[in-house]
Amino acid sequence: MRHVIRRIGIYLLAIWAALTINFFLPRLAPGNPAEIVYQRLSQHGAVSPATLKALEIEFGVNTTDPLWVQYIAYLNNLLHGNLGISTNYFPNTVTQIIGQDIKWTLVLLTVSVVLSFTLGTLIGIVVAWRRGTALDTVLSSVMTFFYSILYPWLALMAVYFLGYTLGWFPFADGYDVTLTPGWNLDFLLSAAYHAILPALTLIISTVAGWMLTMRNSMITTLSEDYVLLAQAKGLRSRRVMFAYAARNAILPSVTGFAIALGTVVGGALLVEIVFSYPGIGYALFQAIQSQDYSLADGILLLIIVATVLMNLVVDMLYTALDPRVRQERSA
Amino acid sequence: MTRRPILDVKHLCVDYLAEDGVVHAVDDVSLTLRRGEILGLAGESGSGKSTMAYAITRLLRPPAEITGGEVLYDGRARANGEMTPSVGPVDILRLKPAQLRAVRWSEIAIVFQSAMNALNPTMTVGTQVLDVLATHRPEMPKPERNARARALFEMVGIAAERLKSYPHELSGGMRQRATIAIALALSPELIIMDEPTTALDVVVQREILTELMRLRERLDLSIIFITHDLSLLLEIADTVAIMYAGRVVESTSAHALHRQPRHPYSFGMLHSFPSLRGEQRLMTGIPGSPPDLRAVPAGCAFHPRCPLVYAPCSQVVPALMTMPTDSAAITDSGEQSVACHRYDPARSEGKPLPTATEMEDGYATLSSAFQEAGKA
Amino acid sequence: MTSASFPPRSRWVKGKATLLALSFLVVLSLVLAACGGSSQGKGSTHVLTAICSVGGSYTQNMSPFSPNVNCGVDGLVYENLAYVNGVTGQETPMLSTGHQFSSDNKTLTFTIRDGIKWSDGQAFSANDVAFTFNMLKQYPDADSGGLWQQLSSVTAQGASVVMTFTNPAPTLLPFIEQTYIVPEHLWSSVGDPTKYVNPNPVGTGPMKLKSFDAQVIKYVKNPGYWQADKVKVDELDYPVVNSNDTALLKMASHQADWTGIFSAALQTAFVSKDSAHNHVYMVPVVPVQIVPNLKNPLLAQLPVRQAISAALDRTQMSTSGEAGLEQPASPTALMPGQEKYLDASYNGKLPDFGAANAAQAGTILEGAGFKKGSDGIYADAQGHKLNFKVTVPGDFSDYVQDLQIAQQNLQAAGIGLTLNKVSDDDWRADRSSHNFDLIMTGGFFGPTPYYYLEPLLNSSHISGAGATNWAGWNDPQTDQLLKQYASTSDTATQIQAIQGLTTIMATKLPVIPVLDAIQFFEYSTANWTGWPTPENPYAIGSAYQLAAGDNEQVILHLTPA
Amino acid sequence: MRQTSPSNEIASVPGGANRPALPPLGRTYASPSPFAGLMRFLRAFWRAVTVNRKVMLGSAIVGVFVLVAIFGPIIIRQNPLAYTTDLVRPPSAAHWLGTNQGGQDVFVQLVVGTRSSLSWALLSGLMVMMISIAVGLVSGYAGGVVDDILSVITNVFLVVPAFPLAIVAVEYFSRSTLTIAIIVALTNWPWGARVLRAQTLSMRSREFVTAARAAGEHTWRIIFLEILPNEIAIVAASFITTTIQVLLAVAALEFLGFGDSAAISWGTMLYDAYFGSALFQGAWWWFAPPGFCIALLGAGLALLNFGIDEVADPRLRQGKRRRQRGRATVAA
Amino acid sequence: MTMTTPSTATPILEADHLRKHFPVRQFRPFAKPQVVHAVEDISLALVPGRALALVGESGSGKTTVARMLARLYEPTAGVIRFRGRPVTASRRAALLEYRHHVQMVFQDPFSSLNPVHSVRYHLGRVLRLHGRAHTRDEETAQILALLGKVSLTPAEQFIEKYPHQLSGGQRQRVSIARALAAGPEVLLADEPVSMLDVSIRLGVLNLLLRLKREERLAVLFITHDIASARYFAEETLIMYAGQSVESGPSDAVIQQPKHPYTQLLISAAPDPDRPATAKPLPARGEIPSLVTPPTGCRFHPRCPHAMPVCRERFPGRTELGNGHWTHCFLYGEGNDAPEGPATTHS
Repeated sequence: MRHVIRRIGIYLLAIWAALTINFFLPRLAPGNPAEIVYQRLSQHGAVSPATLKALEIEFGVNTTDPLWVQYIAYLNNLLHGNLGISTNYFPNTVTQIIGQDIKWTLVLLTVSVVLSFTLGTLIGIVVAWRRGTALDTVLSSVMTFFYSILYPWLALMAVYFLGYTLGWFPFADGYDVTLTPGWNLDFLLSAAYHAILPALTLIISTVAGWMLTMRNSMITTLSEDYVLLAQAKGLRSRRVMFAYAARNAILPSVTGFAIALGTVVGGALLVEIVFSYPGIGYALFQAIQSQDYSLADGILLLIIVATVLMNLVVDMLYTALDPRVRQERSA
Repeated sequence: MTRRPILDVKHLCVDYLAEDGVVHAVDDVSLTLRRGEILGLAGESGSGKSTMAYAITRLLRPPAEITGGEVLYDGRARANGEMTPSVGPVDILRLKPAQLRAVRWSEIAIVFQSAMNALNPTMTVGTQVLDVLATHRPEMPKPERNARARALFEMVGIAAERLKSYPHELSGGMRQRATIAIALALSPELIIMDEPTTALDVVVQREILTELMRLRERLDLSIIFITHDLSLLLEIADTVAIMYAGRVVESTSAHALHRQPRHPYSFGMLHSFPSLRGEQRLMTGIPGSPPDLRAVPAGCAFHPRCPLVYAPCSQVVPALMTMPTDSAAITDSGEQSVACHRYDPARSEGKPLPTATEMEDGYATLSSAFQEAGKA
Repeated sequence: MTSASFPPRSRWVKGKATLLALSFLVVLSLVLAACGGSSQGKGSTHVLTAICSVGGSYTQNMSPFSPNVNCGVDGLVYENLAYVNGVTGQETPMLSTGHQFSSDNKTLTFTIRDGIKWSDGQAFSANDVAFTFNMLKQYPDADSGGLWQQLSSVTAQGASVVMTFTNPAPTLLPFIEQTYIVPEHLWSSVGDPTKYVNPNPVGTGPMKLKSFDAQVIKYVKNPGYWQADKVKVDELDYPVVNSNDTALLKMASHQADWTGIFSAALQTAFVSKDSAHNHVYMVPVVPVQIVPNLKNPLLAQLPVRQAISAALDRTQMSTSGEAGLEQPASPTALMPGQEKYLDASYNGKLPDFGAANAAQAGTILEGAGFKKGSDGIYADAQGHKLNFKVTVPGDFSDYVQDLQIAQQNLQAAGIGLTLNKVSDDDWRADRSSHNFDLIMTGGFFGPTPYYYLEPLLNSSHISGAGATNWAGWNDPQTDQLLKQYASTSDTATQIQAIQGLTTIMATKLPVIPVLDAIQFFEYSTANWTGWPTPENPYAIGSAYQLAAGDNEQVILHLTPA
Repeated sequence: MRQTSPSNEIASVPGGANRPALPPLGRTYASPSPFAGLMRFLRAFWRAVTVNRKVMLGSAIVGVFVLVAIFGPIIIRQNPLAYTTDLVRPPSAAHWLGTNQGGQDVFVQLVVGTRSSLSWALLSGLMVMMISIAVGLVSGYAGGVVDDILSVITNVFLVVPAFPLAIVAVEYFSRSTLTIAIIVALTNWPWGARVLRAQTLSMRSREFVTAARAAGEHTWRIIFLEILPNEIAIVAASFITTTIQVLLAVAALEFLGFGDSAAISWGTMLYDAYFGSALFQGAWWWFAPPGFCIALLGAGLALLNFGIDEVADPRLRQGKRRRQRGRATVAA
Repeated sequence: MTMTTPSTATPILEADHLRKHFPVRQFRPFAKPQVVHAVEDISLALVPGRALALVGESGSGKTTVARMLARLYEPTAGVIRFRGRPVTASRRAALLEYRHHVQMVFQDPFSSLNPVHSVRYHLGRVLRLHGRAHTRDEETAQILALLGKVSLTPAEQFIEKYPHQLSGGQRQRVSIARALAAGPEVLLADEPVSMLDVSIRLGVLNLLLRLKREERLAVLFITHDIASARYFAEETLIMYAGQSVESGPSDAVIQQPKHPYTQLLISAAPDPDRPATAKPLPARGEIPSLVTPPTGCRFHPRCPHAMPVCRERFPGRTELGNGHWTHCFLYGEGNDAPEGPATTHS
């Protein structure tokens, strides 16, 4: 448990660091984003005092307050869930926009990340177990190529060939827009059907990493004495493969999983662009394109916090998986 | 009293496929273990003793490969005919995977050197015991299995509550006891122990050995005990085989070996352990280093370090031969085999059988020759 | 366990599991595909699918005065007093039946159409019109046309609305006509209309909101519409797409009927996929131009601007940079079809710039005393080299490509050009504050070229926050001509003024026109017919509405195929 | 990457013998004369490259790209941005990989773009390597409070998602590859630092380090001349991994239009192709090559990486399976 | 061959009441800091030309003692005296000067040489650090001499070799040569042969014996093998869980062990010559945790003769004559009570 508390401490620090980066980015940047936002808002008419105040705090303009006062005000704003006002979707707030888009990203990512991890890990286990066979050679080579494939490239190919040319899958939208969103079967099936291609490409581009990691880890584990002993004990292959070898080999993968989450969240952006899939990543891209700084910052913050939270979950998982961490090494 | 052999290893060969050719890790090794006895296998690093353990249990992994020989195992006849209906010995190397799995552990168990590495760190030791029972005794009801696990732990001197512990929560000694408990789970006939106590401190080592000797009496176990510590082996083993560079150079009863080691290497080894008692004298040891298996000297692999070396040694590999009967007067228990040309009437070139004095003086000369070379 | 049976059995089990998993996936895909396929059918209601927003999810903004208003609100829910066709300049009365300027052009009276109802059943009246304009006075944010800078009062008088101006303002008419009218009974209490989300919009237009979702906005036919018999569109869906390519794919596969996006692949990826149904109709609207900063002493010299203009390969820019969709501009900055604004000397034919001519550029420069340096760049007698930076928004990829071509053209003519790629906002800010050497930009659009020329050339727009005379063109003759146009409602006098202005454009090059910007418009006749065509340009067809009311006109003309 | 002696042959002491992580690369480190040193280096380099099939293949792929990056633009001598009137033409003798929307030669762009893509990837890889070496070694060697602080910083950076941060930062600062490279470097170092720290920690307890301390060796020499050379495998692995990361990240950002579109690189080529709707015009020759090159270079780097892993950890080596001569030797 | 005459010569290196506590690193800001009581009150003296064997099981603190003497660890308490003068300064120059006299040989020949450096580098660095070679030629000559001294011949063949090209015994010889390179008077040998193959152990041991004699080295010989202690060292000090339990001339300690722990240790050692009648002593329990060590004599939980007093305090030293002494209440209260409470723990 002490391990988890320690990790939580680190994550809190990470979140704090993220907040602070978010606070300082616009202040460090050359030029003054706040000016731009302010100008743009002014073009639409007089800015209300509250909006102005929020902007000033957000970007540190038109204020003689010392930095730390601004910082406190900024933190206070965040504490109240106030991420500012989107200029792009004015008068909607950043919180509203995020709230609207996040569910899509969350579902798509969770499903494909979990699937990819599971699939990659399973393939890695099997391939390591059958090391040196044709299966291993073929899969390892193919996966090495896919390991560093550029995601948008792969996705566009999928959109064009599987989606457009062959027409097997829809190539845009989160669901068939003629349907009414809600908890009805038609909509859910449609949403699932629309998620196949984005998820598939996401899985293909990430599965290689998990597979190769797991393969290496598994091979290393397979040479451990306890695996040899398990074989000597006459246990069934599957038992040896999973309970003895894979159970231990997966530990480094789990750590890697936590680290990779950030990358995966970043990948969401590309998925959503290429597949015209609704979600937070595309919103970030749009926000950047149109210099909607408050929205971009808000989403970045959210992504960091989400990554941190997922890391925490993975940490707990790790703790549950490894009794040595669970019980804390005593000196 | 000669008992029927339980394990008969004949002309076993194991090769390692290295990048630059084949390495003979075990080269034409034959051993016999009699029921209820302890066969000690002694040797230095690279002598092939651990490879033997893995070869007998068919646990070798690439790049190691068995390239010849037989491992004849003659277990007790099983009423349920699980393994083999015939009472005669079976060649473990020819068993089909399913048969092999049946032989493993219920007949032959193995204990590795490092218990830390031999126990699955993410599984309680109890589960690792129960695993064996669940696989091989599926008919046994669960409570009975649990009871068996508890009994096993108590048998090797660990409190039964420790079944719930993970390996890292146990001390080195307890871990090794736990692996022994796992080895005993199915009351196998034969246990192969690969340096089971080397990683432990002397006091713990002694405790475990004592325990082991007690269990062996009680359970009528046959044991192959592998170690580099010859002095320890002499205390516990019935018969001893000494390996050098993948071959057995001498095989005899522990008693005979202690009294009169025949092979110059055995002699040198025995005289490399400083003694706790008796007169203090400068010992010479064996000069030089054990050979690199990738470049084993021609002929007798030991000849560059041997005090008795003469012409044939660097040309012909000596075979392991039973000592001529006329020397039986000296060996009062069992037969004594040695792989040295000096004991082979056909090759001894008229030289007499080597004596302890000759070997001792030879080593002294050889040693100072090495020293001289050193000072030059 | 027997020795013989186990291994094969395990292999079988494994194989079976894999097979099972695979077949499950296949079945799942098929089921989903079937569902997806079946839902494509649209039944007996006639649904029009339009794409008018590329980029992210919708957030609800249904006030026509919001800067980020949702598609379909303008024109389909809310209407304006009259529609002015941007191509033909023809006027169609809508909520008004007509208007009348007083002789001093300081009073304008609209006659309001009778019998119109708001979609909630309440009657529409002149009071709503007066209310709307007075609301704009109260909330200047919403007055994007700056009407109240010249209005002094708006009052309802029976079925008429009377507007008075502080000075003659006939050029304000299109802005007044294009103002969306909102119901007083609902809007009198909403406060600032730019910040009002207006979740349940009530208008007079042909459609009314069916449902709002972040991914799709749906409208249905408004049965109480005053021209309901003309509306054949039962439902209008605006799905969101994230990229132009996606929009184009949807168009090509008839998942959408109507849009207005840029794509270099229009011909290959859209039109040629189904040339019977897939069409494009691009209306040139205003020139894209390279604006010189006339405060730069080099660029202030006419020969330099002429040399630059002469060196540009507008054909290459048209074909490579704009995929052949935009044509080279005329020196007069007039669009094809606007020949009536040409000076008589042009014989009614729009002049062109001709092919790129580096030699001619060199002659012009040498004639003006410039000498080519060893680096191949011309410099004046004082040694000031003709090296310029051209500012461009980095994400306007076609502009960037046009300018990369220009860079090579100018290089050949001895003029150095470097691209200064900036963000959109910096580009706008630099443009207004004359912080550039050269800048590439479009212009303003209106029913006559006046609405393009006035902001660009009037010396009163040189400075100030939203300055639009980006070049800094300060010419009394130009100002005089502009004033001549603005102070009369006599069309002939106005045409005369524009003729003078186009001559100035062509001869003095206050800005360098490059290409004719077009309003992109792609449509499919697979489901709907009656779209605007070159033969019947009743509106600018783009689903992205350029001027108020175009979309409404399109809806009124469409019939199911 | 940790190994304990698997064969127990030398084991008379708990813990087993910790072998060096890498079989030393021969005599690369001490060179009596410069020329002999060079020859030794070349020989050692050749041996290192041919030590393993994966390394061999990986170095071949990466080597080709490096050569193209260095010499390609010199040999080609053609302006990759030169516009022609041959628009969107399929591959032909005149244009080996066809032309794009601007009539620009795709092959020329591909060759010229190699330099930019590769050099940015390597540069950021280098930055990452240097940061992770500094943090990892200092943290691992110094221990105590220094280690605590550096570890916390490492862990914090470890969870910050690089890609979104890079996007936002690119917008705030400037749309240049340098910004991307810096951000990617700043967010990618913790992985290497963490591994290096762990390795240094274990190195520090190795007796040769203690021996150097007992001999009175300078601390900086211990860190950089005793410990660091033993971690070359990890340094190389982290360098290569980062290089792949950066290659992909820069390309992805350029694809989104956040790069410097005046410079030709694989990412900007993809950007042009994407916004020029290359795929939908059927212009595969415009779209496919840059993506393929990225994947191929990435695969080459990955192979190199896996190869190094195998060299460093013999257990990962592909077991050469000789057809068995009539004997069952399977362990399972 | 070792003469067991009691030492009359002046010790060159002495340790008085050395104590070492390592703080336990933990993440618990409000808890009381914990320490590992690795070494409690050890005193010893090293004499030129003679060896003292430090015998104990793993965790007995013997290596910690050696490292304190090598000044790799700073003692928590106690004094180290070199040639009668306390060694306290820890400035680099002073440390280097100290290390010039006191050198260490490590246990593991595989890890004590840096795999990336040649034999030349290993020896040359020490020579240069200690100012014994300034040019490359000087260095080469010195290295060749050192290699000859440790019987690595022909030395020219070894000078450019890398550790992986050497066998275990050769590596250990290089290690010894490295220690000699500083020209020390004291050699701290931490289990120098325990990781070597049996057949080559004696070679290395004999080399050390020769060096001890020829170079008049004062040797601290650390081992867990009591038989080697007898073979190599004139005197033996037995340690248990950080405490010294018995010391004296090696033969006396081994032939007539007084402390119950010494007796246990000897009875457990492999000994083929042990009379069949001699049953090994029963042992119970294991070496205790040094974070929370038992009070008093740390052996008392395992001691068959434990008395209540053993639990309360650590017995003082009882002289048994001829330099043989023990800390055990079986032989009286003992004088020379240890400094301060030896049993503090938290």
